[in-house]
Parts: sequence; C-alpha cells; structure tokens
Amino acid sequence: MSDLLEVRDLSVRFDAGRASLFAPRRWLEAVRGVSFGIDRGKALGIVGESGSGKTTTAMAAIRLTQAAAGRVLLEGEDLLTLDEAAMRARRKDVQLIFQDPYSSLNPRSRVRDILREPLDLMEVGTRASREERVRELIDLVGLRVDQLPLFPHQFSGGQRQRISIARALATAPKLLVCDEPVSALDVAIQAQILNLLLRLKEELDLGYLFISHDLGVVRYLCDEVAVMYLGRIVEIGPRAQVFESPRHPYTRTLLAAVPSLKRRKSSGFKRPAAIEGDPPSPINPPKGCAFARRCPHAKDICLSIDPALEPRAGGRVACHFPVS
Amino acid sequence: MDESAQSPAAEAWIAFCHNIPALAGLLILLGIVALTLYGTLFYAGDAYEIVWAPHEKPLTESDFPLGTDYLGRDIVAGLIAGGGPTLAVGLCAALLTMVIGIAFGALAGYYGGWVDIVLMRITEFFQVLPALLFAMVLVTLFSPSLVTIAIAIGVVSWPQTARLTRAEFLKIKELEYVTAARAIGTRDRRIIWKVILPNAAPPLIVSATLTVGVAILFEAGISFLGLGDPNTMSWGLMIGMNREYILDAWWPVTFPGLAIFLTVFSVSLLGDGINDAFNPRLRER
Amino acid sequence: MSGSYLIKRLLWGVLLMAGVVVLNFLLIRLAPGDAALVIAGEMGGASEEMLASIRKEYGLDRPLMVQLGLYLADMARLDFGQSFYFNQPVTGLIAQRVGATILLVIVAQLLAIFIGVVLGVLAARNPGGPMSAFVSVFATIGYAVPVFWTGIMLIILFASVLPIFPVEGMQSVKLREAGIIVKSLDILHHLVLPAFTLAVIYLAQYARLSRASMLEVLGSDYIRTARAKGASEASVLFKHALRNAALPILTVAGLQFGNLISGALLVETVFNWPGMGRLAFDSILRRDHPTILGVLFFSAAMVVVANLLTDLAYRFADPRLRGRT
Amino acid sequence: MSRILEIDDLAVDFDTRFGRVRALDGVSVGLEAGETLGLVGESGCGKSITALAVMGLVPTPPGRIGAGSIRFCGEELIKAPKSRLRNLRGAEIAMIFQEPMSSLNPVFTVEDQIVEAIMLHRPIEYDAARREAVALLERVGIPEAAQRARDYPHQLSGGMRQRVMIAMAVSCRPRVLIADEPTTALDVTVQAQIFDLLGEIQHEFGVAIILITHDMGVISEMADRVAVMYAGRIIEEAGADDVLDHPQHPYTRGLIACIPTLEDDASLREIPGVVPPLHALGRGCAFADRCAYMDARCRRERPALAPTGHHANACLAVAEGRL
Repeated sequence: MSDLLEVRDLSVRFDAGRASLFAPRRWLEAVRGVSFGIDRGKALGIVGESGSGKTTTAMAAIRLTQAAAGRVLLEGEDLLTLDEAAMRARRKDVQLIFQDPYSSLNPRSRVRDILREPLDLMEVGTRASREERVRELIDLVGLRVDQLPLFPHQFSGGQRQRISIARALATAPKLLVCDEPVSALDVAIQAQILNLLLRLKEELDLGYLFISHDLGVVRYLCDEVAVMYLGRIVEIGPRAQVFESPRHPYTRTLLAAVPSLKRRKSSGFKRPAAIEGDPPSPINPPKGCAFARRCPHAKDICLSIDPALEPRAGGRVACHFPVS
Repeated sequence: MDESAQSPAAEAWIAFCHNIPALAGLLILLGIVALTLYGTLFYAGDAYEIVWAPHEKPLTESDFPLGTDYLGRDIVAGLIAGGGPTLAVGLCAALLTMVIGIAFGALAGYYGGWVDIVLMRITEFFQVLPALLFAMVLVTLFSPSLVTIAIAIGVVSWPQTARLTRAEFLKIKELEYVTAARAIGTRDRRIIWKVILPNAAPPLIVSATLTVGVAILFEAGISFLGLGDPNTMSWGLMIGMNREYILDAWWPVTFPGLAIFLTVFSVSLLGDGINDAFNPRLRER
Repeated sequence: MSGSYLIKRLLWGVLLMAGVVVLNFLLIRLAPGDAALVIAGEMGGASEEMLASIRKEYGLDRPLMVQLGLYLADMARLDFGQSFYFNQPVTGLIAQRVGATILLVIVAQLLAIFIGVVLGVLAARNPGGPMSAFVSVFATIGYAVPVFWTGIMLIILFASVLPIFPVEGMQSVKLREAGIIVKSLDILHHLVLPAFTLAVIYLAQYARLSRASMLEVLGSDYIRTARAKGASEASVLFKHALRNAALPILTVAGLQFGNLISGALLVETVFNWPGMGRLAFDSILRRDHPTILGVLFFSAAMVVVANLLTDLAYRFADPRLRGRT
Repeated sequence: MSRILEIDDLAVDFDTRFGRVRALDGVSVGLEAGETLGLVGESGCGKSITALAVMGLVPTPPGRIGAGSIRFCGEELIKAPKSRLRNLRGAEIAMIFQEPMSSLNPVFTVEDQIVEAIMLHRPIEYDAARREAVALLERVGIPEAAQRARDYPHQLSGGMRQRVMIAMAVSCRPRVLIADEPTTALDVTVQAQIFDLLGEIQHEFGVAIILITHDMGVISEMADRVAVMYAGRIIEEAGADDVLDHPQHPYTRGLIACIPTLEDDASLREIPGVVPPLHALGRGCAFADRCAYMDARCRRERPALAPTGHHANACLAVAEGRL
C-alpha cells in the first residue's frame, strides 16, 4: 500500500463508433485493469510506445479522462467517487505538466496571471500573499521576477516548460503528473529541465507520475518503473530491477531498441532481441497476451490466456514464461 | 528575444497599422459612416421629395451634383439618407449572426457528443434553406421593417459562424493550456468564455467583419426586390426603383450600387487586414 | 464506398426536407394576416360567406396540426396544392421553371470553379507575384459587388454599347420553331450574361480559396517528397498538389450551393430569366402560400441533393474517407 | 575509397523578418562511397538545410544559396540547370524525411508513388515497374506486399510508411541516400527496425548515407563518421569513435554528457543557456556565451574548422590548449 497514490484496476475505454450502420458499437480499450502505487516523494515512471495507454492512464488517474472502472485512492480517498465540488477542491493536490511547451500556456495571459490563476481559483491566502507566492514560484523554477509581466511567446521552449512547472506547483501539490515533459526539448535543454525536476522532487517531497517514451529519461529520474503495452502494465518494479534484469520479453526488446553510446558500428554490433511488426489495435484487443504475436518465446497458452501481473523477484511481471 | 511586454492583441494592432490597404479600408468606411450620419449637416436636401425634373444628368446642375432619378428626386440626398438604414441593418444582422453562431458553435465544439450532434444538425438544417429566399419570406410574413430585415438576415446567416466557431473550439479545447485549466478545477463556463473564446477571437473577428459585408449585400438585395420597408430610403431600394429606366438613365442605379460596393469593399479590406494582423504565419520568420 | 453511409445520408436528407416543410408551414400559418383574405383579395373582394367557403375549400378552418398533417401527406405525393394567385397546381408551375434555374446555377457554378481554380493555381505558383496580387484584389472586389447591380451594369453595357449578347429572357421569339441545335445554341447565347453575372462572386471566392489551399499543399511534406524523387514542376503542381488542394474547394462548392440559388433569384429577376426566382418573387408579394412553400421546398431539395453529391464526390476524391460511416 | 559528394564552403541565406540571416555558414564536408556520415546537432543548427541544399530543394524564396559548391562525382550542382538536378534527384541522390505520416501523398496508392519514382528515371514499362515496386516493398519488409501496394498511405502504420519511403528512395539504386531524422516520429522498437533495415539496405545496395539526427546513440550505432553542427556551422568532424570517446569541442562534450543513458549513473551535465538566434550572432564563436572555456578572443574571432590529425574542430580553446 503506497501512502500517496494507489491506483487499482483502472480501465478506460473510448467509443470507437461503428464499422457500419448496423454493426455493433466498437470500443477502444485504452487502459485495461491497471494497478500501481506511488509513495510520497517518489517517482513512478510509466514507459511504453504510442498507443500503450500511458498518457490515458495518467489522465484517468487524476480524473481528466473518465475512467470506465477502477479506484484511484489519493491518501486513501477515492477520487473517482468524489462529487464535482469536492474534486475541484482536491485538485490542488494533484497537478500536471505537459509535453508541448508551446500549447501548454495560454498565449493571451501574462506569466503573472498564469501563475496566479490556480491560487485565485483555489482561493489560497490573501491577494498580497498570492502575489508573494507568484514571486516565490518564478524564483523556484529559475526564472526572474522581472519576467512576470511577459507573455508566453516571449520565452524559449525550456523557459516555457519552467513556467509550466511553476504553474503546476502553485497550489503546493503532493503529486505531479508529468506527461512527456522533456520530449519536445533539445537534449541540452532537456538536461536542464530534468535536473530541475529532480531538485524539486527532493526539496518539496513531491510524488511524480512520470510518463515518457524515453527510457533513459525515466531511468534518470524515477524510483520505480512500469512498462505498458496495449493498455496493460506488463512489468513493474524498482528502477534497478527493470533496467538491469528485465523479466518481460517486451521490456527486453524495448531496452535493446534504445540507441546506445556503447554500441558501435565500428565494432559491428548486431541488435539482439529485435521484434517485427507493430502493436495490435486497441480496438477489440486480441485474446491472450497482447504481446504474444510478436514475442519470440510465445507458446500456445500465451495466445489464449492473458497472464496476470504476478510478483517476481522484487517486481511484478505479467508473463507466462518470464525471462530470468 | 523581445523583452518588451506586448500582448498578442497589441502586436496585432501594430501589424494592422502597418497594413496600408487595411487602413485605407478603415478610412473609407469611417468616411461613409460619417457621411450617412452627418451628411445632412452640410448637404441640405430631402431624399423623398421631388425637387427637379426627372433624369437630370449628373454634373449638369450644381444643386444636384449626381443628378435626379425617374421621379426627379435628388440622388445625393438619397445616398445620404439611404446609407444609414443599410449600415444599421448590416451591423445589427451581423451582431445577431455572431451571437447565435458563437453560442451554437461554442457549445457544440466544447461539449461534443450528443450536444454537438443536435446543435450541428440544427445548423445543417438552416444551411439547407436558401438564405435570401428564406429571408424574403420572413420579411414579407412579418411586416417589412428594418428590424424584421435585420432579424431575418441574422437568422439565415448564423450557420457559417457556428461552423467556424465550432472548428476553432474543437482545435483549441485539445490544447494543453485548456487541460491545464481543467486540472486546476476551472469550471466549464469559465473555460468556454474566458479561456477558449478569447483565443478563438481572431478568426471570429474577421468573420464578423465579413458578415457585416454579407448582411449589407443581403439588405440591398431585399430592398432591391422591393420587399423592404417602402417608406425608408435605402441604396438597394434606389436601384430597384430605377431599374425600369436603366437604358434611359444609367446614373440613378450606378451611384447607389457604387456606394454599396465601396462600403462592402472597405469592410472586406478591413477584415483582410485584421486577418493578416492576427495571422502569425505572416508575421513570424 | 460504404452502402450504409449512403443510406444514412439519404435518410438524413429526407428528414431535412421534412423539417423544411414543417418549419415553413408553421411560419406561414403563424404569421400575422389571414390567408383567406389574401385569396379573396385576388378574387376581387369578399363577403363573410365567401371567406368562410374559401376557408373550407383550402382547409384553413381545420386545426393547425391537422392542416400540417394533411399538408405533409400531400407533400409526400409531391402535391403542393393549388396556387392562390396563378390558380394552377404548384407542382406544374415549378416544373415549368425549375429546369431554367438548374441550368443557370450549374453553369455558373462550373464556370466559377473552373476559372477560379485556374486563377488560384497560377497565383499560388508565385505567392508574391502579380498574379497573386490580382487574385487578391479581384476576390475582394468580386465579394463586394452586389450581384444584381453587376447584372444591371452588364445590361447597360451590352444593350447599348456592345450588343453581342441578349440581355433578357432565355429564348428568342423568332427561333421558337427552330431545330433543337439552334434552340440550344440560342439558350446558351442567352445564358452568357446571367451565368457570368452569377459566377463572378463565386469565381472570386474560389480563386482566393484555391490560392490559399494550393499554397498550403505546396508547403506540405509530400510535395517535398515528390520533388525529391525528381518529379517535374508541372507534375508537382497538377498531379500531386491539385488533387489535394481540390478537397477544400469541393467542400466550399457544396456549401455555396444554397447561396448560389439565392443569387440566382436576383439574377433571374434582373435578366428576366424564366426560372423559379420570378415565381418566388411573385408568390411572396401575393402571399401565395402554396407556391411559396413549393418554391422553398424545391430550392431546399436542390441544396440537399447538391450537398449529397458533394459529399459523395468528396469521399471519392479523398481515400482517407472511403469506407467510413 | 572515393569521395562521391563534396560540399565546400557552403552558405545558405534566409530572408526573415529580422532581415537576411545566414542559416548555413562555411560548411565543408565530404561523403565517401558506401559510408554513413552522421550530421548531428540541435534543432535549428542547419543540418536539414544542408540536406536540402544537396537535393537542390532549399525553398526559394525565402532561402538562397549564398556561396560555396556542392559536387556530386565531380559535377557541380550549385549552378547546374534545374532539369539536370531533377534527373539526379531520386535517381542518384534520394532522400527520406522525418514525418512518414505526411511525407507520402494521401490521395495516391503506395504502389503509384513508387512506380512514379521508378518511371521518372528509368526506361521501363508500367507493368514491369509495378512488379518491381512490389518486389521493393517485399525487400523493405512489408508483409503481404502485393496487397499492401494497393493501400493508401493512411492505411499503413508509421513504421510501414517509412519503409515505403525507403523503398521509394532506393528504387533507382541511388548512390547517396539522405535520411533526415527518419525515426524521430516513430516508436523506439520501430526505430530499431528502421535502422536495422537501413543498415541492410546500405550493405546490399552499397549506398552512401547521410544520416541526420539529434541522437548521439543513433550516431554511435549507425555512423562511420560524424560532423557536429552548431548555429549553422560544423564545429567538429571525425570518425564516430573519435567523436564519441574523445570529443574535443566543448559543445560536443556537453552534448554527450547531457544525455540520460541506460548505462551511466552520473548526474546529467547541463549546457547552460540556449542556442542564440541566427539573427543575433555576433562576430565571435556562436557557442561562446554557453562555454566554460570562453575568453576574450572567443568573442572577437570565429574559429575555423581546424584539423588536428583526422579529427577536426572549430575551437580556439582547443587550439590554444586551454581545455
């Protein structure tokens, strides 16, 4: 049981329309029974490829996307059953930052107003104390107070991402959902933001739900890692466990696919554990293990029975034949 | 990086001020408005009264610089008197169009789902009716006054605005700053009117400008057919009344037509200017 | 193409038409004024008994909903009743005129699209060039000119100064008895000015739209791909770009159809073109309700059919939409 | 080996609202037959413009070749007539792009687009071209190629589309293939597939590849030689191992140290500040403001690419031994 966030059997599905007028309605099963927990001051990274449901999982966990089933316990309180007003009040504890530094800030607001709006909405403190808090925030993320009257388009991508972080921190949240926060940035800037996030996590005892497709980034920032494939968590565990001795064949494939500075063309490297094809469609997902059709170790049972997420040496793995 | 704190609107205004055709449009339009509002102060003439022989040519009689019509009424006086109703109807109709269109489009675009389906079906329904014909029917059914005409034009022209608004809302509501607003617990009403609408404003302002032009043309068409208020002078009516005699006298129809053209043309230049001013693709890089 | 899509569109079209009928019927019946008085007025004054008998004859004494039901039932049989003013079946009145209107509208539309697209493409080849500037100015002017006024100006020009095109009607009296080819040519000759007048507004819009659409497409990645494989400039422009740029033009062309019919109304009046415009005008002035309803119904039907065709054409032109519902 | 492509002192200018800006400045680099040259740098450093210049596809206006020469097998391309460039494009020099989603024309089938590429440059019957297109699709690993050939681009996944782009690019057996961030828009497992395919294709067709990327890991796995670009110039050039193991220019060092990897536990070193906008470049070294080894001379002079052995760099601090 984690002391900050506990997500149990979360499912999300979207209406995918009908194939024809009289065909049955189809559902896109974006998230299928996902469970995980985050402790105070710890970061859980969710990695996966596009369509794996990692962003939808995060959005459903903070009720910005409607969940079809499951429970989301924030410090023991189920967010999914709160009424509108109670949820609005609770939002000050869960905030998020986004991928695109260009569309995440309202182009018509000055930075000062962007940072103060959450405080105004939550009616935190007096007017003067809010102004004071805004100055504190801008300083916290490494920008200057004299930049407060500017508009977002007057900042670079990295600076905008800092503003985004400051806005998310305004109400002193306990959990920060980070949806690919450095993916749109150049590597040099990416390092600046990652170090900032790392510092804030320690200084403010923040919990992170960190979504990324970049395994290196997750490894750098997160304490625990969950690997998603087609709406399910296939492997979850402490960072060292998942990265040093992955158990799920998909995790291994993923790790082998990441370009590495250690593998050289000059030494004639050949990629191990390469797989073919694309993930199956999340509309009417296949029976059995979703990865079975691309998996080098798949047997008959994998095509018929979907493996449950079971504890294996420190982490949990959803595979009939985990690699050891 | 530009360190002066300029809002996007202020930057657009600066860009607008550097756009010569747009400024020209604004100037012409202001001129026309001033003429119709204050023209009578320095040009004393009655538009309705027969003051001279019919079909006096322009520039022959100094009292009637643009000549007289088939009854012998002063054309300049007609132009001054007819401008007001035309402009007023255009403006009111455009206002109504924007109000209905934005309300429909905003709600349909933001909420999606069945709200969208119902509202857009209604919109589509109104697009099926040939606008001018429907407006003509409305005007004749409910007494041909300026108010009726404005309402009729508004009722038939809002679907385009609704579609545009909806498209903008669909685009903007997916942007992350809207999600951010939801994440801090902003209510739907505030998101729609305070977050999305201001960002959707530029194309809507342009559309509103163009709608004024369209409404003016509509009003002219209705009056031209003689379905408008027969007791109120308007440019379209002047053309309609003198239509029978065009082969004898070209001027009574030409000048009101030019007046309509010039008004709509200047409104259109203005709209283009606003569009360019807000369009970042023309300004950036 | 998916059949169920077509069924869905057709059903919706029928529903739209039913909606048009109901709305118009209610509007007309709810408007101030007594239809019986209007009819009586056409007959030259009326006593109370006469009014009563007129009400009975035209069913005006029944409850509104009953009238609507009866009317819808008639409508389904394409029976629009008897015109008060012309004293003929409305269906016949419209049948005599609808052909002329369709001819005018379609010719104007094709003319506008063809010339507009050519101008737009030429302009897009050089976005800073003189052709581009011309298209912009021309589009603004075309948009701002009242269509009836353009017609009148053309009449003044071609009636007196340059009498090469007829300025009135659809057929020459002296050619009534001529063969079919001569007659068709005569109609086309008469069509030149009205069609051009009507086309001008939309031509300008299409030119501007295709310029913008082409510019956007020319900046896209697949055009770069086409150039990267060594395609000639003509192939890039007309094969790769225009096929894609045509899609938004098609959409707008479909949406413009209603406006085009409105425009035709004015143009027909100016050029005395024997289409539905004149009929609409007369029936509105005389408050000839059955005819008004009939004209509205047919115009709306034309728009619905045009939209349906546009939709199908769009789905044919854009492979991404094929097979979707 | 022989140099098949030789870029010499290339400059490209762009007209912007800040006036004329030099987007590429004094770029000199060569490509040996059959090798892979990696062009690496952050967005806006000029790596894509270099590629477009080689293809003769710099958008004009606003762009314009300002100076320099590009020679393909000794033939000067800068002043070559347009028709000659068209004949070379696709036939001798081919290119694939970053966005497989939008790089294929949505209204033509995959087959049509490959057939077009083949028939533009080779005297071949339509049916033969079609058979060859299907064979190519098979070669690049598209399952059920004969059926997929009739598909429109939107019916294929991103990885499949990039395979189609590769099939199209190699359809005329070009000698140079430019791959501009070919996997940036793709998932990591698909990226691995595409790079493996590119490796095979290179081996089989003997094509020389210019690989543009921002990812040092990709460089490590794919490239024989690397040119690092910054603000429109090449600031370091050498064999891939030399650059990765012994980077000389402070920017290259920073670039390697700021990547979170799967092997290393050290904390990330940041490069402070941001890339200066091209219109605000001063006289000195463009990296000076962000450089720990900067001194007064760096602000005054822009260093040229100076070779030290097989390893060239453009840094005064290295030249003066201040590092």
